[in-house]
Amino acid sequence: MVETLITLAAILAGAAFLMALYRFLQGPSSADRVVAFDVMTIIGITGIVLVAYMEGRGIYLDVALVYALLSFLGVIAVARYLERGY
Amino acid sequence: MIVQVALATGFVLILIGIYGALTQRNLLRMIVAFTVANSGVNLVIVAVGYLPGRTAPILDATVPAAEAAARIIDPVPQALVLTAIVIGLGVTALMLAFAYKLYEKRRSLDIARFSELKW
Amino acid sequence: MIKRALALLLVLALGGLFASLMSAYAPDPELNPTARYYAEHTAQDLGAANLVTAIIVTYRGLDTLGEVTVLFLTAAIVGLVLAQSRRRIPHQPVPGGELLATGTRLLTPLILLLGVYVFVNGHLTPGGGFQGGAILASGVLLVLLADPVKPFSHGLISVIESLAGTLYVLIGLAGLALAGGFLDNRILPLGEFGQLFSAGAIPVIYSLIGLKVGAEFASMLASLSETEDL
Amino acid sequence: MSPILTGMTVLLCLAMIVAALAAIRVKSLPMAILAGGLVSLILSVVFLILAAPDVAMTEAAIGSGLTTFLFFFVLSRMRGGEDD
Repeated sequence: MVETLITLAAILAGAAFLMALYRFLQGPSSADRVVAFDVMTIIGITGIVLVAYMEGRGIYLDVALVYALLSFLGVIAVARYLERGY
Repeated sequence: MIVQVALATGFVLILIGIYGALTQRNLLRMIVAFTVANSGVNLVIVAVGYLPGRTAPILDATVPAAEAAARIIDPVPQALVLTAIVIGLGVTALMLAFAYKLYEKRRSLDIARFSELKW
Repeated sequence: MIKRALALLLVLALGGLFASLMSAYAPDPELNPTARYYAEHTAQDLGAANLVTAIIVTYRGLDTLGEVTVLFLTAAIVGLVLAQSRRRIPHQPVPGGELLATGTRLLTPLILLLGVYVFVNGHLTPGGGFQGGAILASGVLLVLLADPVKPFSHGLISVIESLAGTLYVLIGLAGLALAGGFLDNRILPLGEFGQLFSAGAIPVIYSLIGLKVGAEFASMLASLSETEDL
Repeated sequence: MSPILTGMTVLLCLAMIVAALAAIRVKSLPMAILAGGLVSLILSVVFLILAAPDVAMTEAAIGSGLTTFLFFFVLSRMRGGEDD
């Protein structure tokens, strides 16, 4: 049961990742690409948690913590650049 | 299988980075290409240290110290890459500072305008 | 055009080299002797659970000292190169919005706390001085993003940086005097394996490295952000 | 569980190559820098799959955050002249 759920989660995350990647490459405006970047960050956290579960190592979750707390900074950097903030 | 895929990707990243750094004309774009090549080198070194079916070199309840030698991967490439990434950020900062000074001098980032050392 | 063709030729030649390297590669079935030594001896010799930390701080401690020195030199050169620009157009950034200011006030202490957690637990969990230092610098960066005109205390940064560096070298010399050699971690008791206060001097040394790396990155960011518009 | 890991590796590696190509091909310079940040971001998940959590954490903290920032700091000082 759990195996099926994990497989399903991995497939869904992969599909979402591909869609976000398409938007990143195609996105007509800068805002589209920045939001696609942020979405891929969130899916990356999902990927880290999945890897931690499949390898059976709880300590991998520390990486997800760092990822989650720092990756939103990139989006703020681009947003501040676009509004001439620094 | 994972190792081969990662190794091939690392090599392709190095090639893309070198091609970009050689063909771009804008200094900042060359620096971006350098960081891509840097990432490729790091990926190759980590992939060489990976042994299939083993786990990370951190001992805890799931990997007791007694059976460590049979269950962990090589920690030395990881230590190397860890420091290489940090130094890579320092190198990038240095390159960006020089690009800023060059722009201040010439008002341009086009590499063709900097011809003093051309032969 | 000929330049592009030459670059393509070089890339193709390198690609052929890499392909021959790839085709001959097969992962080892066993650890090599060096890695086997580290795997078998780290737990009882040094008491560190994270072998990568043990290698960076103790087995290859001198390299790490050199690397931190390289980072210090980089920060100093960046500051030196950027310090001499004349003030032509004073840089006037748009201040950040209410949401960003409030969020920064809420999140900066949490980011700094995470950084300290990462480098204090470097011998038990993934992470350590370099990662923790980068996280501390990210916290500084968030403050810079939210309020770019806030005056930045270079004095505090350089005091932290020099103090951490001096203490690092002094602990290394204490290892020379009291234990087996330079940067030996057994000047403090090894403690119980897997606890926070264990692995001798490794947590202390890695915390100092974390403070030093964080201060160096922060000074790099500050000197880049204090440049003028061109 | 191994087929899922292998599939994830292949997907992430292909995405990384696509992002690297975008980083050297895309027209606007800020988007090229962002694509370079995307390479680092995906790379850190690949490092975790290769059982290197320390390296993955370093890459997540430095590659995706600080490097992108440094580029944008410099870029914001050169408005108007960056595209020649």
